[in-house]
Amino acid sequence: MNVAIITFPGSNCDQDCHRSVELAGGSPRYVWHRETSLGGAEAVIVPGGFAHGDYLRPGAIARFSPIMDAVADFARAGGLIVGICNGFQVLCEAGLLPGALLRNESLCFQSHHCRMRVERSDTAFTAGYREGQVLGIPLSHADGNYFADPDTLAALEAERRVVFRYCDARGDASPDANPNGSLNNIAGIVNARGNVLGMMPHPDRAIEAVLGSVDGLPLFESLIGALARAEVA
Amino acid sequence: MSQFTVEVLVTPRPGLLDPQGKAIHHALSSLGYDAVADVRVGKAIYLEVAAASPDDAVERAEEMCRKLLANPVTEDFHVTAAAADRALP
Amino acid sequence: MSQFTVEVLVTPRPGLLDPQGKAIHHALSSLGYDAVADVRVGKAIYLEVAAASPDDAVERAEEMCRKLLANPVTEDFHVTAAAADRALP
Amino acid sequence: MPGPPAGNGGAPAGDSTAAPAPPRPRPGDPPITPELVDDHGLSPDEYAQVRRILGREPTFTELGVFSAMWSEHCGYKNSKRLLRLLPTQAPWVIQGPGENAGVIDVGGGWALAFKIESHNHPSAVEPYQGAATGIGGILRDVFTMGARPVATLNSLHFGDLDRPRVRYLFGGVVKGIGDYGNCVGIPSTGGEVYFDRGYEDNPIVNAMCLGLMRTDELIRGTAEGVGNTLMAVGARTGRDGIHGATFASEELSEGDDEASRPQVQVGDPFTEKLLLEASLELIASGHIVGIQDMGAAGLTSSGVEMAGRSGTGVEMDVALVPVREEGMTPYEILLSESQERMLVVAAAGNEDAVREILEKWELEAETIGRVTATGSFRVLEGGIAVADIPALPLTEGCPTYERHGAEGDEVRALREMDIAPYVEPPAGLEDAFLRVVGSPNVASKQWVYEQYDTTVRGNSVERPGGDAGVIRIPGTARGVAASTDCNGRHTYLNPRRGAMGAVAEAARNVACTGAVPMAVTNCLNFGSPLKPHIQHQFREAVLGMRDACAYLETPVTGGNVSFYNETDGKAVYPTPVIGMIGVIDDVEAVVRHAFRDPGDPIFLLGASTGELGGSEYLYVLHGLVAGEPPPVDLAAERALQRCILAMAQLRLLKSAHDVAGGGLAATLTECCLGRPRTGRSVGANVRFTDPLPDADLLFGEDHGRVVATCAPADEERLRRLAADYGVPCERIGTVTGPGAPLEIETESSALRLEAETLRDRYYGVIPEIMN
Ligand SMILES: Nc1ncnc2c1ncn2[C@@H]1O[C@H](COP(=O)(O)OP(=O)(O)O)[C@@H](O)[C@H]1O
Ligand SMILES: [Mg+2]
Repeated sequence: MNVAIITFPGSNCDQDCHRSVELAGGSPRYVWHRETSLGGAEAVIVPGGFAHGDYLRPGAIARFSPIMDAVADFARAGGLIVGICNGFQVLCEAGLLPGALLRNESLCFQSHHCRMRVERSDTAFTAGYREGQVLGIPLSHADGNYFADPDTLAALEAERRVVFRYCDARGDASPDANPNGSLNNIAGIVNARGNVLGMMPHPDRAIEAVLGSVDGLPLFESLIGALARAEVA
Repeated sequence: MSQFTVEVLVTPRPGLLDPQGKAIHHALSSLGYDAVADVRVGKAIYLEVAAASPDDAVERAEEMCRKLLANPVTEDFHVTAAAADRALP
Repeated sequence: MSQFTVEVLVTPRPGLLDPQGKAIHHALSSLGYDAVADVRVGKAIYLEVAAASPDDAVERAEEMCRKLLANPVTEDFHVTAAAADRALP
Repeated sequence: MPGPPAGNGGAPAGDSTAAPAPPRPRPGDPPITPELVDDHGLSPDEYAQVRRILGREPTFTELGVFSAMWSEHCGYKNSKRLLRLLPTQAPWVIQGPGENAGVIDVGGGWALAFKIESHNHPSAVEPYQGAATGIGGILRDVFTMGARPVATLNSLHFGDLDRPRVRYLFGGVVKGIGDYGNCVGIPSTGGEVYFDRGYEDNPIVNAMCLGLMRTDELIRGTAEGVGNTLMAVGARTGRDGIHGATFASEELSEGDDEASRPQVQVGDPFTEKLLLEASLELIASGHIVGIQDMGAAGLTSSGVEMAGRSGTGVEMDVALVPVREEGMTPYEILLSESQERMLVVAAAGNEDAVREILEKWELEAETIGRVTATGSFRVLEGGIAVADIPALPLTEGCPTYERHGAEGDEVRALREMDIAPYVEPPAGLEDAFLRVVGSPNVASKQWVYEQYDTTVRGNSVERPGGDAGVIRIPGTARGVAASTDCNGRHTYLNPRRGAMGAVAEAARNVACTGAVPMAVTNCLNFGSPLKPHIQHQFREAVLGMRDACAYLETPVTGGNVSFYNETDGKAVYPTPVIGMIGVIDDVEAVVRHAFRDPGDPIFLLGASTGELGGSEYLYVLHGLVAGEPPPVDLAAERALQRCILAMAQLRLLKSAHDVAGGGLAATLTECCLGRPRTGRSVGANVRFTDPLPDADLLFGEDHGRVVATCAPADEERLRRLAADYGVPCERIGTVTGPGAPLEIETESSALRLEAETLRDRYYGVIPEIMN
């Protein structure tokens, strides 16, 4: 299961994603942003970090990297893509996901564990979770405040495209559980077709018990599982 | 072709929550500046650009805004050929 | 007293490194905008402020700049009573 | 933006057998007057020595070079002799003091490079950029050794938070550290923050970095091989921080902000990230023989030091250095402290290969000179000599001074003051308890460390919030622990004890996680070394550090001295910050500070003596900085730490937490509250039979103590082990249920502290002040 991990100058979670894919049984491969082909990858991860320093706006410069045309083609062809943190920002800037990620309401960089609720277990990315399951995983960003215009937001909710929502220990998506001001406590969404996922928290940092959580691993296992099923089919 | 300094102002779209503006407003209030009713924060980008005329310079900059400098989901932009006293800092 | 919209432009002091400007310049170049010779990035702050006159509004805003809005060590500021088309976004 | 000028005569002049032309003054150079010499921080005697070394008058450019190299910052003229007293050797030390960073063998074929550095002065002027560039500098010191940075720590000391200026500095520094380190993608694993009026005008901002490499990947900052090529790599040179090295060596005076403006350097963490990746790739490529950060005194110190270390010379042409601004003079180019730059020595013929690697990372590399056999630091401008100085005297020939000084009267009076009248809590024990726990010094630093990325790159086993951070060595089970410590109040009252205490506490913090303390880096933050009472403080602190490091077998592999932390004659507390490194074989065995399960017995290991001198208690309740700070019994400290390590190795411990600032009150609170967000708090039932007065017992900051728990079934084994190590071990209580109160009974009082109350105090105070 060949998974491309796109690395931009300034990416710094590429290694975390690499290890996550490995632990989930896939074969990760780094793809440098200047390349123009995904080299036969069956899925794509756009990792976290500060592509181009996040100068101007997070993801704004990265979306013009040569590889992004191939990523867009891959998305159009229905390929599975996961953008985590900065990767989510890049996908939004590239128009592969709707909305934008604004500065955290606190105006501070925030790095801590958060809880999020799995809203759907019927996506290629979340089959390994139960619907309503509460995950504890780290987040780490300055610009994670999800925004979309009212129509887009309504569509996201109506089409059940919100996949993860910040919540408290009991699973309530309360305002207190919202770390950054995201509309509707949104932590992760998919595109209309359901093949592109973007999320701010870091499943790639929750893959080993010794580091505090394994709640992120099923996401990568789900992804690899979906690829395996596609292959059989 | 001559050189122009173009001022690009990128501002949060109306209605959009502006946490920076809110924070500054709050800080100003606590410093006693009660006369301030609202604050919005955007970016000021100065481009030194070669163009045929001021209009041409503005046009080029507007294209850059649509492509890169502003995010259409959240930001508006306003471009002017900057006055001399606002030349590239 | 009436309401004024004041535009405050805060820019990095000359000579100081402006990493944002550098990155944007680089990005514009690689998008093919070769006509751009330099880029500097600052902040645009819009204040809605009650004052006796445009001059009074500017004066008040300048005081806020000295106190809070600009960092005197690294930034310069420039205040104008904004034109209508640049009213508070 | 100007690039390197064309048609400047190309590379430096080739070899010729005739003696090279001596440098001449450039048009526009100011004449060398006694005032100018004085402005450059050189005494008349030192200037005479400059003339002896050169055999002539220096040019203005040369004066600048001497001034920078013989500044306190580069030359260590007031500290070098004393620093020689520090223990620096052990079988596991690969690189001791003198390089960009110290290096130790951490086992399994891995080496750890680590170093701490100050950015106090820049942070006082511009907290955000000052702190950011401090992180940038310390990262470069580590990755130029060939090591990949894996963690940072920071030690911060500020004035009291009721001052708006202090809040501004604190907020800016934390944001600066966070924004820079987060962008580069290096997790922060720990640090400390102190607040005390002793730091009101002069914050202490020290940054530490840890980096890992295979033991055979070490590269040094040398300029070996005559004919090899000098290349300037990374960001362009601007007029930033010209004479920063001298600036860092001078006292700040009121109203300096204006004058200091041009010296502010702006950090570019994105370029740093590229430089980090490019440098590691360069080093691995074998195309280069040496690399060094252009840090303090930029191109000058890097060129001179690289030549000095290898006994070669260097020749460079400043006209070839890529610059950011037009019309820069050789003086400015040589002394600029623009950030994110490196000096690289490429093996001759490999220049293109070097350039190719840098291009991949979108960075520039320009040939600016070469390594010579002349032993001199020769600088040209478009082929014309502007400086030519023997390299070795610039480094080794820096005049050094050793002064003994004497204790200040004011501090002696405070130290000798009778604190007995202040021991009784004025408004009862519970009030005192809550005020100590709610003091910003004791309270959680969550507000700080949640602005730092603590989990990036997936190896953070123990994040900030415990005793020491622990980072796993990628791909192994092995881990490295690190802690920074210095209680400035203790070092103020008694620098020798305070410094010993800092070493002891740092080692104890590391040992509490189950890691064996191995080595130390230190950052010595003091006032003006020209003042007798500061000389005394410095000497005493170094001696205390020497004794403790020798006894605990944690040699010093490097560090940094920052003098002149004064404003208008008022110096900071002497602040010798200790950065301690430890190693643990298996990170699965890491011990954490939080109590875990109801029913677990709680032990106090080590003896209580009730030391309230210099305590948080006296400061918070009485505004006092007085009394003798806690003594350090090195033998007892070592026994305690070895005992804890043995217990950890046998996996007997369910928790361990050291006792330090705020005493047992702070320790027990933290043990009960556990970690913010993920942890759940538990209660405890504690009963002391010790006859010490309540305040001594609960708030005393006696060294050599740890609060530990184990499973009920392991109680006897734990007691026996403690006895084997000769460590006092008293069962003081039992862990109770989630959300239960902390109940404490002493011979004379009983306290019941609700979990909610403790949580509000401990977590609430700093956010409340800062938001
Ligand atoms: N500036 C900081 N940066 C990162 N972590 C910090 C900082 N200050 C404190 N911490 C973390 O908070 C915890 C408590 O710090 P401190 O009170 O100094 O503990 P101790 O007294 O045990 O050394 C430690 O884990 C420490 O690493
Ligand atoms: Mg400490």
